[in-house]
Amino acid sequence: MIDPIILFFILGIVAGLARSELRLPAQIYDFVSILLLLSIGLKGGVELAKQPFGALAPQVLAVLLMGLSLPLVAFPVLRYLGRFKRADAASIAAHYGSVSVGTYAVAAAYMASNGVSFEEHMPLLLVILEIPAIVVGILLARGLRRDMQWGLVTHEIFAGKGIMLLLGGLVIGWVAGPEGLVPLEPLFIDLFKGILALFLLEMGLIAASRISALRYHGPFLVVFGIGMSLFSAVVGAGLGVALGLSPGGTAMLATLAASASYIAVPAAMRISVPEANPTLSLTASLGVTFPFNVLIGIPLYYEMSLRIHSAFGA
Amino acid sequence: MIDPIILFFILGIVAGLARSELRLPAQIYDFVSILLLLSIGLKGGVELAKQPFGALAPQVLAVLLMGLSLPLVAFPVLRYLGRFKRADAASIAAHYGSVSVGTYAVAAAYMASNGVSFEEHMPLLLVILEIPAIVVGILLARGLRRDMQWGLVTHEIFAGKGIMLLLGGLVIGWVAGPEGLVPLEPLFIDLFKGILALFLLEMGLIAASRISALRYHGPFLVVFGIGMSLFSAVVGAGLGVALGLSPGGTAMLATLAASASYIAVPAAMRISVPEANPTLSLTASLGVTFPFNVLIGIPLYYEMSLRIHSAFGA
Amino acid sequence: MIDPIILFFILGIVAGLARSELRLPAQIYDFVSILLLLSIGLKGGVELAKQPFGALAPQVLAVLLMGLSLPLVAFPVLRYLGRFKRADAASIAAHYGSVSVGTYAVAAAYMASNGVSFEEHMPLLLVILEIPAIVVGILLARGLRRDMQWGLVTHEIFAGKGIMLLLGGLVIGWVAGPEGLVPLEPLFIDLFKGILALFLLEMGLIAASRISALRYHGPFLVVFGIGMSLFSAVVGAGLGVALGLSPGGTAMLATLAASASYIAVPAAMRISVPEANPTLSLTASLGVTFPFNVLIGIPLYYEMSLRIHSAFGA
Amino acid sequence: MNDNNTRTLLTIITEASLEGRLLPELEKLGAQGYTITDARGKGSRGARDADWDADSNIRIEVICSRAIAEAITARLQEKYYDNFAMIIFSHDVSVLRPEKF
Amino acid sequence: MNDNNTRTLLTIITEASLEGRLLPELEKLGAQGYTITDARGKGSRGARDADWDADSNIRIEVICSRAIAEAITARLQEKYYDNFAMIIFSHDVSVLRPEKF
Amino acid sequence: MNDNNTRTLLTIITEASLEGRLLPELEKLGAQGYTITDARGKGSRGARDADWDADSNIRIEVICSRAIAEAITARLQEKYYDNFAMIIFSHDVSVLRPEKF
Ligand SMILES: Nc1ncnc2c1ncn2[C@@H]1O[C@H](COP(=O)(O)O)[C@@H](O)[C@H]1O
Ligand SMILES: Nc1ncnc2c1ncn2[C@@H]1O[C@H](COP(=O)(O)O)[C@@H](O)[C@H]1O
Ligand SMILES: Nc1ncnc2c1ncn2[C@@H]1O[C@H](COP(=O)(O)O)[C@@H](O)[C@H]1O
Ligand code: NA
Ligand code: NA
Ligand code: NA
Repeated sequence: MIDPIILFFILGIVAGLARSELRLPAQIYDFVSILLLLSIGLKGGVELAKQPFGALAPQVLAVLLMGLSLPLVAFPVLRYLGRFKRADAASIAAHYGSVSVGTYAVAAAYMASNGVSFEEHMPLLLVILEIPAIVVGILLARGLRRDMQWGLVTHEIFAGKGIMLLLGGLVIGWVAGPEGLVPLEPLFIDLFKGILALFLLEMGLIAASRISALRYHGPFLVVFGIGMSLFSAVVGAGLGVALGLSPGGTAMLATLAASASYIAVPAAMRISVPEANPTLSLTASLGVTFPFNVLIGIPLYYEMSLRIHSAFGA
Repeated sequence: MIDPIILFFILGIVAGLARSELRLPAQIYDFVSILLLLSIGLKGGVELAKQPFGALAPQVLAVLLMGLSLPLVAFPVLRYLGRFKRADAASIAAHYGSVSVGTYAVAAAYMASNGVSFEEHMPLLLVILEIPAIVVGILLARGLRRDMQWGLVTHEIFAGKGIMLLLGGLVIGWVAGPEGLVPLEPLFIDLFKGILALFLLEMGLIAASRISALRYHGPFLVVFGIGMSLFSAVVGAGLGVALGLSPGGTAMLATLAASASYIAVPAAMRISVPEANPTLSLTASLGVTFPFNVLIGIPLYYEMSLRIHSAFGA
Repeated sequence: MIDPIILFFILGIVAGLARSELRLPAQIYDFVSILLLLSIGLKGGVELAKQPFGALAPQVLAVLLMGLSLPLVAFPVLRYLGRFKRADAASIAAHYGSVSVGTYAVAAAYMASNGVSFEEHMPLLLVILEIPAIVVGILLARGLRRDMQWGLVTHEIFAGKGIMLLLGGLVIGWVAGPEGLVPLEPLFIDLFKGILALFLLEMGLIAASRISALRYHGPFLVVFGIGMSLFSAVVGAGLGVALGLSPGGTAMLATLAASASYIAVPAAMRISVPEANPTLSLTASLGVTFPFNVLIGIPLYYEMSLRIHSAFGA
Repeated sequence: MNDNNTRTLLTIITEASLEGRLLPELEKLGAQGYTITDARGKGSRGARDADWDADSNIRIEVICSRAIAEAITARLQEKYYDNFAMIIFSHDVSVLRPEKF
Repeated sequence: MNDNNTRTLLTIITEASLEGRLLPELEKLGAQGYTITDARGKGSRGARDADWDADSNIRIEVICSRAIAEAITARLQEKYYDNFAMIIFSHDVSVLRPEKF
Repeated sequence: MNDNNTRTLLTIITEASLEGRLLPELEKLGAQGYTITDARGKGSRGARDADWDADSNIRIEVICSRAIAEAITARLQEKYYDNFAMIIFSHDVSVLRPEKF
């Protein structure tokens, strides 16, 4: 049975392609994003409270490494196969090394509706994965130049809405603990899936406008957007098994790896690599990879995780 | 006991007449409308899944016919009694042949709080009733001219927010089925009445500004707005009994017939009969008929349906 | 254990001081405020229905008197110790004689999470306390001049969003009664604390921008903002005990007294004492008193009420 | 577009809370219409970030004759300039159907 | 900022529901770009308060050559002026990179 | 409204995400204030529909002396024109209290 939130995404795409007047006001899209980011952060924070931080260190480190490596794989492909300008290749690579919170939310909903559990500190890994690819992307575009304004970039990353709310939610959840959050659950937990449905409706509309941009930017982005996702998913799943994650957790990590950023990274690249064309990276990320992951990728990655687990898992 | 959502409507009217600064931001009104349209669609879609489509065909056809006929009754009244210009008469007639989703929502809430059940595929009839009156209205204004841009009109109708969300909700509910929708219920079902209260607050404010416009447009619109609603309600109730609907369903169909559009039809008329003055039709629809139906009509139509049922019903 | 809504407030302050891009769109802040005002009104209205109006008259009168007196205490302090211009002293005094609905909401949440009950007609006292200080403030600034446009001021007060929604909610709750409100509870009651969390997030952001304004307006406002709150809290708590309120109710009245307006009074002062500088009063009210009450004051006032009660109470 | 088509476009940027009082005054002074957009900004009275109502600006445009523009300017300057965040500026524009304005 | 840098800034204030139809027309008539802000207002067709969609205005700005501005004005006047809330006005502005417009 | 009352109104239409960086620059270059409205639009860098943050424009107005207007224009052109969606245009306006700007 198909999850209705996916149908909301398809409704958005259909309405967008049909040039419907349907539109979520920008402020409502903002509101809905804020709720999702806080929900994910709060849920993760509550779980963090339950486990010793030390135990997470290896996972955090491994995931950081993955975030540093994936753009290094993507960059030469984009630069030499895709023949993109250096700045564009670096920027797209950074998008794919980082993660998409929207995709994460859909995957979490998928796991929930299939009764699959996963390591609940996953939001911590989500936050951590957002950042290293940005640094690598900037270095790929610029080299190790003295005049790089790293202070500005750091501010842009941490002061951006996304990380602020995820981290804020994590800390609040961690401090407040499970009982503390109970009175907040009607808004942040019970409404989660409905809010996600609205979010996906608008994402469908946005993706539709990106899909029509694909005509101009050629089929390479389509191939790259899908190919890179699949490759990253395999890396993520492999890492998940190596770290001893559950099948659900492995699939979540594969999804994180496969997803491409469309909020934190574009904002950071605009500041630090402004000569990169944001249309290219957003078309790939929103027009190809997001729909692919939401419609096809997530179940695939779960299936894959199950197989790898039964082959190599404990 | 008076339903509190009606009190929200009255609060809106009072605040509007008192020239209060109270106002729902336009984007919030949009948000609230989107939620209502999706709720109604989803609920209807789930029910559609339970019954064979064939069984509904006669109802769909009958209701289509009603939607085509009502404007044909309204037009001569407006043109010859009301002495409106042809375009204006045609446009107002189209508004009254079509339906108001807001009125439908209030009626549904009324039935729920009185423990009256009704045929749950009613949202399908709602969608169907939106459209035929528009076509009739255009033909009344224009005749069968060659240069009518029907493509544009069709696009305007189906790509409009209202129909897109109602139809989208119907399809999603139908595909997802009752269990699929469970996780969406906290947003789309549980909050329904609260959201409807906010919607009615703003509708009260809008109605109040229309009520003050009534001074300029004379008492004819008041008489027509109430008279046409009552007449249509009788037609709708009669049809309901003839189609074998339950008393609740009969009252709902009467309400649909009695209600006048203020979203889909104004938008379509603006495109296809632009010389019609939108102030006239919206003043009648929002300043007279909507308040009448919400405050007085709905309980009346339910009473009427009960009587017709006990007189003619199975 | 610290209440998570306080953490949302702190998150807002931190994000604001870090110059984060995090921001609740103005329309969402409006939406959230509307929901809070209606919630508080509705809850209070339901309770009013349960008790004879006459019994409340003494409390209403006493509280009115307190609202008239507090600005008379604040004014000379501001004028002669603070050396403010007459208009500014009068305006700030009015802010502190009136109340803050946001602070009330946090206090109500504090009582709920500590299992403390309080007289549920408190929202009525809240509404009543909003107004007298405005009148006193205007008289302090203007004296008894003939040309004062009292009609305009009265309209500004009662037609303002705050009083309209509080009073409207009170009346709706009162008419509808407990069972009538049940279907509205998912929005107005269950979501209350989550919505309050979002509200406090934005209040934190706003407070942060006010805190940085404090540099320019000297330390007097800090001392006054805290000192006046503590003084008023003692007055409020004393009055609460004298009126025979429960310890919870006493703490709520102390909090009301201690809180300073940032919606109704600024709007009314802008109209009637426009030469008063709104930056001064809002910096004190939002940059000092609101954070003080939310972070420190409320638990303190509760503690204080307990002690006064065990010393003087019935 | 000759001179007969020329009117004055007057722009007023001020506190949003004045909206309800300014609009009737504009009409009383002869404005046949106006257009309002929501704005934020900074000036001599500090930053007005539109984070919430009390901190929001509006931007009112009025197309009218020079005489009416001057009357409006004089009135607003006298009544509001001292105590409210407000700036006013104007320039000539070519309009269609000048008799409308 | 000499004359070669001068272009016409055309401003159209009209019903928000026309947006989808006007924009392609502007481009067909030669506009290389446009900027839109949401607005409300009042004019000969009454108050348009932006309380909801049907009551909202938009404010479209187009920078272009005088010839294109005149073509757009003529076309909109002919097609929409009679039946829609709409005003159009224009004036000269100095631009950077005039070849863009 | 004589010449002494004339100032330059500079309008910048650009990506919303630049707001935080542009405003301090304007002030450093001598602007005494500015007004911002949210906008959407289309230009040589494609459509910017304001569907979400990354796709939104802002419209910044600055009233200032011609010299400051030219300094701002030069600075923005040098620093942002190549890589960001941005247009700048200007014209003269009559202002009240010209010493303010
Ligand atoms: N030089 C300026 N250029 C553009 N807008 C300004 C300027 N000065 C002030 N404003 C606008 O006018 C409002 C009121 O200005 P003021 O009264 O100087 O605080 C400000 O909030 C800005 O939106
Ligand atoms: N004199 C005016 N000054 C500024 N804006 C105007 C004026 N007249 C009309 N408008 C704007 O243009 C819209 C349509 O005008 P109208 O077609 O006259 O109703 C109005 O809703 C206002 O936003
Ligand atoms: N010819 C034009 N007229 C009005 N606004 C324009 C024009 N060209 C560009 N713009 C605005 O300036 C923004 C940036 O332009 P561009 O850098 O050409 O993409 C666009 O998104 C529009 O909002
Ligand atoms: Na990735
Ligand atoms: Na009807
Ligand atoms: Na107080």
